[in-house]
Amino acid sequence: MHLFVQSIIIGVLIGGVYALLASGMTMMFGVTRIINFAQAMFAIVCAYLSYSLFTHFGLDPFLSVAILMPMMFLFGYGVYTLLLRRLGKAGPAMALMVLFALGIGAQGVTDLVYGTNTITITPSYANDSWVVFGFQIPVIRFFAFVMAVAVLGAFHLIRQHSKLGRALRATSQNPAAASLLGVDVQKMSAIATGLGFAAAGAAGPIYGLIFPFTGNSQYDLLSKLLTVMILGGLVSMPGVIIAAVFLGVVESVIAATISPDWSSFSFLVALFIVLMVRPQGIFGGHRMQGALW
Amino acid sequence: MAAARGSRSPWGQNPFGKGVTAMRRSHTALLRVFSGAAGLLAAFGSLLLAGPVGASTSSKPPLVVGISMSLSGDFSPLAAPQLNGYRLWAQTVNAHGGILGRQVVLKIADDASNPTQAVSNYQNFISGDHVDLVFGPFSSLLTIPTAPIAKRYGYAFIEPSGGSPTIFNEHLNNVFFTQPAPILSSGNEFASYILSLPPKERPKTAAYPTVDDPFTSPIVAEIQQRLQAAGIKTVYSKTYSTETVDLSPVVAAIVAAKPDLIVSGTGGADAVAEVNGFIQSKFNPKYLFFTGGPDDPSFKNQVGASNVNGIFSTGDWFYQDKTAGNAAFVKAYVAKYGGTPATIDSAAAEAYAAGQVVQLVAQRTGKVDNATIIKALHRGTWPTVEGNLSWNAAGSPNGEDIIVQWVKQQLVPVYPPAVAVTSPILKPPWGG
Amino acid sequence: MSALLSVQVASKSFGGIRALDGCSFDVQEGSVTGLIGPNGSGKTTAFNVITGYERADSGRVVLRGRPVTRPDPCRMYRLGLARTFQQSRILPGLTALENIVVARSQPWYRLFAQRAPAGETQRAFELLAEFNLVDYANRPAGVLSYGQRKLLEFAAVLMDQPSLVLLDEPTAGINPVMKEAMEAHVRSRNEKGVTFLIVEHEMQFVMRLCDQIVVLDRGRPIACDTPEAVQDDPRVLDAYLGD
Amino acid sequence: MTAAPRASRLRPSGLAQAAAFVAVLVVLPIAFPAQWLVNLFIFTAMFAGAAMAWNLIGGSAGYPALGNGAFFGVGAYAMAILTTHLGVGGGYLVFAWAIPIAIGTAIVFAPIARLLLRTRAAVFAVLTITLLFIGQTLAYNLVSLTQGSLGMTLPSPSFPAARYDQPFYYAMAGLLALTMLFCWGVRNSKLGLALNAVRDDEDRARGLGVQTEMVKLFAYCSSAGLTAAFGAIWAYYISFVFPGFAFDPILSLSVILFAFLGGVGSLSGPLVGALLIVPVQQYLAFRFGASHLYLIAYAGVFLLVIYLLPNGIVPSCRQYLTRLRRLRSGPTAPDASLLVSNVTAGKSQ
Repeated sequence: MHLFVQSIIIGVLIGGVYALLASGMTMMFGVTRIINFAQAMFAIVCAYLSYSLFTHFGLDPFLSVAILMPMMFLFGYGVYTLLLRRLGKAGPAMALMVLFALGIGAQGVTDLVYGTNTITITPSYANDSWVVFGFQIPVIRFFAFVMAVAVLGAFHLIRQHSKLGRALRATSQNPAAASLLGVDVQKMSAIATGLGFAAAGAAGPIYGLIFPFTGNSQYDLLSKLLTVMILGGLVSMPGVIIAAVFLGVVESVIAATISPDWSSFSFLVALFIVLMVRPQGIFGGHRMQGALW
Repeated sequence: MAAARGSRSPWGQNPFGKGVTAMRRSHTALLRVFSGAAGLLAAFGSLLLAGPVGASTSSKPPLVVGISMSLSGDFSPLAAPQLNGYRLWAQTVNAHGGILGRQVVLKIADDASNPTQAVSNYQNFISGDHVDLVFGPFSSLLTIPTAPIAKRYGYAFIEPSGGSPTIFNEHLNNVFFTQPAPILSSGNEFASYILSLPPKERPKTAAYPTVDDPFTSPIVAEIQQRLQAAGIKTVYSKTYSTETVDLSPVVAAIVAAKPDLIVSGTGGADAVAEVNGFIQSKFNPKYLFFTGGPDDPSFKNQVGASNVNGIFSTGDWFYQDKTAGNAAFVKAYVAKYGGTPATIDSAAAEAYAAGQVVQLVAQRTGKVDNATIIKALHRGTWPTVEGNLSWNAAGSPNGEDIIVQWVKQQLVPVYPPAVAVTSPILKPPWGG
Repeated sequence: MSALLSVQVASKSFGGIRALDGCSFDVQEGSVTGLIGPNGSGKTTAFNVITGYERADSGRVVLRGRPVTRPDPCRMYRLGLARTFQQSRILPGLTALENIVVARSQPWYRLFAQRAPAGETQRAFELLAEFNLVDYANRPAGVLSYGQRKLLEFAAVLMDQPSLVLLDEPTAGINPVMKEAMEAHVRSRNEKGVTFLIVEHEMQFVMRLCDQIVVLDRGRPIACDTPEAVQDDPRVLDAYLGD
Repeated sequence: MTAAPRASRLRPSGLAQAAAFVAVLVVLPIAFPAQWLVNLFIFTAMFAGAAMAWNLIGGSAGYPALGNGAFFGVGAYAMAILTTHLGVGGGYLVFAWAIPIAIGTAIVFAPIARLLLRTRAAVFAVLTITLLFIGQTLAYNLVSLTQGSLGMTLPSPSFPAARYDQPFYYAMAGLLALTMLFCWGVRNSKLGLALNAVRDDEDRARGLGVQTEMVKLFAYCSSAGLTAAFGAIWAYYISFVFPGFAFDPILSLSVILFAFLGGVGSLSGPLVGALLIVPVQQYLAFRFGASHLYLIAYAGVFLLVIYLLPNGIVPSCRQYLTRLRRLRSGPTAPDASLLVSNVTAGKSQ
């Protein structure tokens, strides 16, 4: 029982990081209908940058988020404006491949600059933990979770209580109507892409603090994020967050109590079954129409 | 372990990753597919410009050795030292006049960590380029499908990193594994060490986590079987898939079982993750053994220098070994590639030994053709940096592995006593 | 005349909005029936429910006196009930000819027949000729102009000789010449016994063409009469003006 | 333009093309008997065939199947299990097993495919990826059947060394020809028409009485079966299967890229893509190593293809020829330029 609760704690804490990354993808998808296949790699790039800032300037990885988030926002804005909006009609499907290519190119760069060896970011508190009611709470994971919640909260505030947020929501619900109402759809798309990338800027450093990583880590992370997004229903922010935490908990509990060998597998099967019953995901109302290309 | 860097996780530095791997192999795919297109231009350029690699200065024809290497893809980080070893050997032997007066030329082809390409490469080497010899690729996974090709054409297959039982089960008479022992041996040695402890010091309970990998799980299973038979109670025994990134649930489950001894089948980064997990959980087992990882040059940095002491691993080669040509090898390696003797990967020594074996055959028989090599290597012992090698009919070596331990922040051989530099220490608390 | 199709107390909501609210009306065999109403009165939803593109929350669709259980676009089409869309939905990657051939419903084993068997090709050509699209027979339908797409879509649904054709705004956005052509096509088909149900905003078109008109407002019919009677009905005027 | 009914029957020129294709396949290893070349032909045929098989679901029906590597793995493991557990001996007979494996895979996969095909676009794509991981996980964990992470070695046949690769080549080439014939047949049947209708607008197609469920199922299952057959022969040739190798995303993605490069949905596109890339890539990897710069180069080339050649080689060439012909015959059609943007754009709403 102790182990069960302990594994739930582990799962929830890590689920926050997945939630942050996936909600960035959701934000972008909602407005642009593009699935960001490079989200995972950009998070890894930010982990690398944070590693450099830490080793060269002693900047705490949690603080590097303040630099990386705006940087990634501008990057995302630029990527949309320069690359994605030019794709026109074949849009989302091709954009997905363009982003995947960007991710691979980015990995080429990190491989070149940092090599392919595993990187661990080890601040002084790396292995500290608290014991609460007999349960271990690693300090890093706790703060990672707090940080994820804070950034998600900020996103929520922007979306729900600002003029920009209203324009974003309008565009995601009905781009044609939004543009009739004077919303610059292309600009909103660029901003949404920027916000999505900014989520990678926030999540990258904390991912790098929790796990050892290489450029190749992107693929495992990406497959998790895709799963979370689909399960969460692609456009529903709460859905994606719940799905992310659910993923964290299920994997952790199965790994700790049943068998680590089958943990991802059981989740995939669950995903499979859920989607058979509800093709639009548990929480989503969005049903993809038509072919991807 | 020094043991088989070659026999470490086939998945590269990040041992997690089937999903990883799976997806990660995908980049390789994309890479391979498009590197074709990308390289076209470069290729035509190089075809015109490039002369034969390492043109021979002697009048005799060069001795061309074909090797498929994982220069890209999953295995590439782990394969790099093996290639270094091969290259260092070629350089060394050429500096001394080559083999029987023939300069050695290595032909390296990239297999992108993929069996399809590896098979093609050896086909090309043997039937297309008619190379004189071939050496093995990286890891058992690529050695298994390629060894039969060499066999078909009557080529000797001297291979430094294919130590999986599957290879020897094929009973190919042209295979020679240039490590002192097949991978299962390291498990045997560690079990022997534990059982050699006086009853009072012997662990009562043991946990056996392992990554699902052909090179770690058999070792762990071997140890578990012997220790269980000797009455050490198993409190945890589970396999996690190579795609596992977050090991903390596994660590939590082990910690909950409170074992005295942990025998962990690991490839590298997962050992780091487990150690960090134990430290975070403030759990200090009496004995901690990893099949791979603690010998990694970056291990000390990643878990903290004060935490390494007392951790066991295993190896086939050690830089302080007094084996044939080892001192010269270590010196030359550091001179050529930098670093310190302690950071030399055993895979380099294994590859170097493959070359030494050929050299020895040439010295003893005056010939370097494949038939002679195959015939010669099945008899006698062959002193290399990996020790005195000899093989059974299936190419499995007859020696044994070494158990190493971090003592005073140095990784040293501690068992069996014949090769021990110092005797094993008791594990101090974390940070001590 | 008997009712070919009747919609019986069909309801359908999207979120909080009731697109159809206990909607009932009949379409008489051999008639050209108009379905009109202000924007958002549920005309397209009615089409979707009838042709099985959307499942009604309650109510049913009765075809030739027999209720259709679980309407589905494929089944409805095979029962002789074909439709076009407001934004015409042709298949842009297929040629114009194929757009018509594909609309010929067939038993499953005919899937292994030729892509465009001679007989069907012949018939498709007749239709293309009738709609003045022969020049585009072997070109991707994606190259057609907006109006041509409407014609092609119309031609395609005639391939299977349906008994009831539902046209969703057949004249929206097309030029007057084509509008006349469209009207002529409807007439000629109607004379051959095809029943029509037409959603249309252009009132003159409706008044000229239809025998009977159903006026929808807020998801339920408020009038169901001849064009002349509907024109004079104060409720209809209210519905349009009060919108 | 006078409209003659388009003859979709087998035209003489088509027959000649097919004969030439088969003749080339047959003669190739006789003309170039060097083993390393035959080895190259084997893998080229394998990738070309798998790409064409993918095109059935991915191109003709426009369903983004990203997990065809799963079927390849199933075929490979089926072959490994048949030859080791059931002792279906070495030799030529083993090749014949590819056919029952193909049919078996298609049948067993049918219920799963039926469920999968209820989803579309991105959801379908992600689910098909999971198919690959599920297959791989099963191969790792069903140890009694697959020997898990140890992998399985298949018995090597005792063909003479000098001609060892020929039988494998003819098996692969035969399968490629079969796949070609199959795809040609599908394309020129109502089935192909129905699949294209699904690709263009599935809901509309249903509203036109097209049995979309049935044709999608047929396309996906036959795609799976054919891919499995290639996997089976591959396993026999490589003589070793391992979960990570057999269930290989490389294959899943390569076939898509070949198809994209050559032209998605066209009959010969995937073939052309594979014929161009596989030999070049295999040869280059062999002749010139690789460096991390390749990742960057790859991304660059990929982006170039997307932005400069979005329709693939075969359709682009065809468009070019069409335009050329139009130009020669004088400026007749005012909408000739429209053709470019619309031919492959699956959906235009």
